[in-house]
Amino acid sequence: MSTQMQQLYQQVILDHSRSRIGNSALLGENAAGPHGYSHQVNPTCGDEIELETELLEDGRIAVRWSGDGCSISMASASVLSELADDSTIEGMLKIEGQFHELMHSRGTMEADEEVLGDAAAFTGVSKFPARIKCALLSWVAFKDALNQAQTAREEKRHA
Amino acid sequence: MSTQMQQLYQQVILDHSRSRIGNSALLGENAAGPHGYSHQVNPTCGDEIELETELLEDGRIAVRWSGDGCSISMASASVLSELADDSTIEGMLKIEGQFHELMHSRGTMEADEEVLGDAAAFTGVSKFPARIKCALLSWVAFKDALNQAQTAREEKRHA
Amino acid sequence: MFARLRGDFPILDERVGESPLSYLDSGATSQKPQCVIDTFTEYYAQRNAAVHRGAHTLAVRATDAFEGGRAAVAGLVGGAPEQVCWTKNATEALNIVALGIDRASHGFGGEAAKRFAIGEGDSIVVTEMEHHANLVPWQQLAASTGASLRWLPVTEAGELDLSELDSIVDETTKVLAFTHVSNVLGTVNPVDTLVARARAVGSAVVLDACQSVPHMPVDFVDLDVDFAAFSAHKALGPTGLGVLWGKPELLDALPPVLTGGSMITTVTMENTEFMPAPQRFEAGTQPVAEVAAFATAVGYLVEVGLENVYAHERELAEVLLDGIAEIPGIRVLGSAEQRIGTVAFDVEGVHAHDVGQYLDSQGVAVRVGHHCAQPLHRRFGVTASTRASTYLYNNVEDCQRFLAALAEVRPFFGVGEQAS
Amino acid sequence: MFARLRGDFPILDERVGESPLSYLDSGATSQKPQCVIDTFTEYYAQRNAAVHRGAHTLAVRATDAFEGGRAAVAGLVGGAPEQVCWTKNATEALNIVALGIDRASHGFGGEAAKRFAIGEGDSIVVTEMEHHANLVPWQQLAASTGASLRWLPVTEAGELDLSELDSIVDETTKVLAFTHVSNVLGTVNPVDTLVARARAVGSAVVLDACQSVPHMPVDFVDLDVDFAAFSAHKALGPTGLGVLWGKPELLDALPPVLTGGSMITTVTMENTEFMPAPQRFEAGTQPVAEVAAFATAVGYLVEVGLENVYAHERELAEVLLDGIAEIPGIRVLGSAEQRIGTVAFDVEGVHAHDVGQYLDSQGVAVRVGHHCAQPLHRRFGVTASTRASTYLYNNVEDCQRFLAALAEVRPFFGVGEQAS
Ligand SMILES: Cc1ncc(COP(=O)(O)O)c(C=O)c1O
Ligand SMILES: Cc1ncc(COP(=O)(O)O)c(C=O)c1O
Repeated sequence: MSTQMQQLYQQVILDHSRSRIGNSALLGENAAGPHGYSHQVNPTCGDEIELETELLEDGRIAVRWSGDGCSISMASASVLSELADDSTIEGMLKIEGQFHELMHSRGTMEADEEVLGDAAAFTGVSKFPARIKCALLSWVAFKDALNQAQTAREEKRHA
Repeated sequence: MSTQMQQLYQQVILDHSRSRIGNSALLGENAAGPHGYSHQVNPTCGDEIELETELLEDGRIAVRWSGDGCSISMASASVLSELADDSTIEGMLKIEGQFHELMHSRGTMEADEEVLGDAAAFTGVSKFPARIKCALLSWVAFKDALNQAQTAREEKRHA
Repeated sequence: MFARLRGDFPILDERVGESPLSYLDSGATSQKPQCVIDTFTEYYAQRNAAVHRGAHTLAVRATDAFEGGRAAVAGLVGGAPEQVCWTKNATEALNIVALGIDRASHGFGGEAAKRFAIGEGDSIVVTEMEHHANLVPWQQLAASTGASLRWLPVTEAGELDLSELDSIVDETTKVLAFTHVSNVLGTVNPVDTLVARARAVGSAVVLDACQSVPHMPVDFVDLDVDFAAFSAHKALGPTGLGVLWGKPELLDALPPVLTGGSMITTVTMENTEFMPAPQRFEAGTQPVAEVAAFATAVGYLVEVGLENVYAHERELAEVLLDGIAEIPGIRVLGSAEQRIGTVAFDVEGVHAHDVGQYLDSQGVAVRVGHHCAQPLHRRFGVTASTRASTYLYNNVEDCQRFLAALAEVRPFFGVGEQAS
Repeated sequence: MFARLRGDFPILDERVGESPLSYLDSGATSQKPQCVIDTFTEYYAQRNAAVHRGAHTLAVRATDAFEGGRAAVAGLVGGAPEQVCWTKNATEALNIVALGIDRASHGFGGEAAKRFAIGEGDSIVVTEMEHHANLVPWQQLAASTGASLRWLPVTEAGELDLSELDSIVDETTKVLAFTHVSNVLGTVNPVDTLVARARAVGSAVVLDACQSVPHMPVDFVDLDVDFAAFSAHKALGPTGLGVLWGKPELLDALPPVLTGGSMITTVTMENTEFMPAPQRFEAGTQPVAEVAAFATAVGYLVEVGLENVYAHERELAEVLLDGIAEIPGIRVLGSAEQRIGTVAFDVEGVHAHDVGQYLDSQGVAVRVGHHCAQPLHRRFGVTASTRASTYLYNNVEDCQRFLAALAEVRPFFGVGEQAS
């Protein structure tokens, strides 16, 4: 077994891909707080994710998603949800920024585990250009959905 | 001077390209006998020829043409007209067939001067694939126009 | 013979990490023998020039290579050289037909093109196993003309379901477009039956021959199709070249889509006259070096013999199918008798992307995803599959290396018996 | 530098009959340096695979080559890599814009595409010096939409006549399409003036950059055009590859023309969603080896420096023009100050075909005919001309051999003073 494969499929990733955090029914208009929704497709393989963000009273974000895809994309969505549970909006945006950078580093960047938590396990993915999209799919959906939720909150305030 | 060039530009060809036989006003509907008309264009260079055939009482064909083109195409139309003056329809079709074959022989065929007359001077052209179309332009027009003239005669007969 | 010719393909000596390469992705694109690669060098070092234009010597050499390619392809698939129109790929070839019909339906192409015009009340028929290249252009044509789009479904065995053929292809049908061989299932479709039905109702037939021409003897004249399309790159030839083949009188009547230089007779500021086929579909500078290289590829294929290629791949297909059957948790998509050496499958509990990644780590190159056939995958209840596809340079060892690696996939991802 | 780099082009050592070759037909297609030729060998022997699809290692190498080519071209002409869409040639690129507008005008592309829709009462403006590739597609668009086609005339000096610019390009104008450099006259057109007028009336600008990108520094962002097109084969690159460059928001809104695989997100039997640019214009397997080779060519051009290429060709143009002026009976078409090293002319009493044939017998390769610009030739009262066009590998000796041969043409055909 090549070490590249072990770097790619870290145990953390395989675990998350099987017991998926945040993988639950979407609430849609039934969500209590300001919310956003995004549907992303990886055109190469048809993998998809639907992801919902809801802004909670305490400045945190609830993430719910459902999707179908490879272990990398499913684990990434699960890790994202786990991180969102423990972070503020600002914290998540910081993580998202670092994760994005890490994925495009082609293996040259050292992951900051303090910031990235389990997401640091994806460092190996950046050496597999064809898989970067898999790892980023849920993060793209998250950013999109978060944007919408924030816009919804603004509109509510000004209404 | 390469001998290929001398083979291509035989004196006969240069002469015909300057004093052009049959290069005269077209009569169109004013022609007395059954007649046909063809307009051919060489799309590479824009060279064109308009050619008219008229079937005469004595089983012969009058050819009139006007055109604009290179020495090969103009000389070829001139030689064609000269040959038509001395031939029957059958004779011209035989010449046309042989000329066509000669042009596609890539220099491997010996021209039959008995049949081809001055047209035998075009033997060298067959070694220049880009120029074959030039030599054939008037002959394509002739065949087309002759066809029409013969159809016109048939129609007249049955009318 | 097949053992020997493997040495003609330099890329097969490449290594992937620590492993030798077993290339089982020829359904996507084939590798090239050295003689095809050398043709590029020879062409650009000795004969490169614009074709059909210059009187100069290089232009004559280039034109010979270009027109010689047409003759070589006609020798391979039947018909006259003028029935071979060059395109950039098979996709363009199929679009040229669909968009040409679109233009004919909107009044282009004069009297001659009227035979192609379609509209409301007419139907276009495709199949559920089409590559997107032979589906999306027809959807677009239906949207543009008001004609309806129908399709022949696919059975669980991965064959066309012809039980409703006579009601799906009926008097309203103006175009029947289908693939000769499925790029996912490997199924060879019954061209005869489909052409017979199309003839009975007066429909035109468009054949997607991308997966047949490289792998078996094909003669479009014998098959009596109206148009056919395939790509050079899947048949030992270069990227950047495809073929649109058509019946002469149809090609000459179909309005061109891409217009410009080298396909016109007379142009004024107001108006343009187009040349007959094949030039009318070859606007602008053509892929001349690619044509020269493809002529070499066609020569190579003819020398090997397409019937031998077919037999060789059938043997490999048996090795693959027998081997897969012994690995737990693998579902092969389709089980047609008439097939080429292409096998797609689903690995229970492991996504195709992960399957492909694992196989790659063992030097085995396969394709994963929907293979540009989303509706077919939906039909089989999956979004993606893994596909192993063979060609003349593959051998039993490639298949065995593939099977050995495949057997390790579920254990590696902790799925199935071994893991429980 | 230029003396040295000539050695990089193997074809220049070819002989034509007994003569060395002086290739003065780069306006039709350029020759290729060894490094570009070698890229084909390297690509097919080491990295050939379908791009954007496989998870396997070869596919990753191929994808890197393919996307790297986009970045190289963006580096050359400005903008981001995603603004570079691959086509088969410049002709396809121009057609993609014209046909995309056609489709937008017929309701395709939804809300986003409405900005492109044109119809009766609108006008499309071209010029009288266009190559057929930038004229015929616009004629077709006018015919399809009911918009009118107008054009800027050409002066005796071979420049655009801009005296009526404001009435020809007016509030009805939705597209202004013109060539940066005339492929016949060598004239460089005033892009700034034309773009300013287009902006004033809200028209889109389409630039035919076929003859500028290979020969001078060009930045589409600085020029502020909306779309631009050019071919790889005229810029040291391979046949079978062109570029459509566009502003990002326009590319994403323009409906695609060729549809099929690799340009979609979701396909059902009934419906298809398209990807954003550049993929939306890249249906089917792309000319990947060609992109890799063109990336090498672009690197070569950048290293030489386009401003140096331009200066070098200007020197050669002076040699040609001064020399021709001393030969009796030759009329040069146009006399623009702003020009590249392309010179077209008429030889009194000798047809261009015969001129070209004579020059070829002396090893001098030029182009003869209408150069896909029939209206421009009509403007100058001829059906055909002879064109000598230079590139970075030409030297003064090429020009002198050309001039010596040209001086012999009229005597050979028995025309003019010497013969009388
Ligand atoms: C000015 C101009 N436009 C368009 C074209 C068409 O380019 P291509 O034939 O590569 O499509 C050419 C070259 O033939 C040209 O010189
Ligand atoms: C059955 C089938 N049709 C069409 C295509 C499209 O061919 P290309 O991508 O070369 O245009 C392919 C291959 O991708 C195919 O397998």
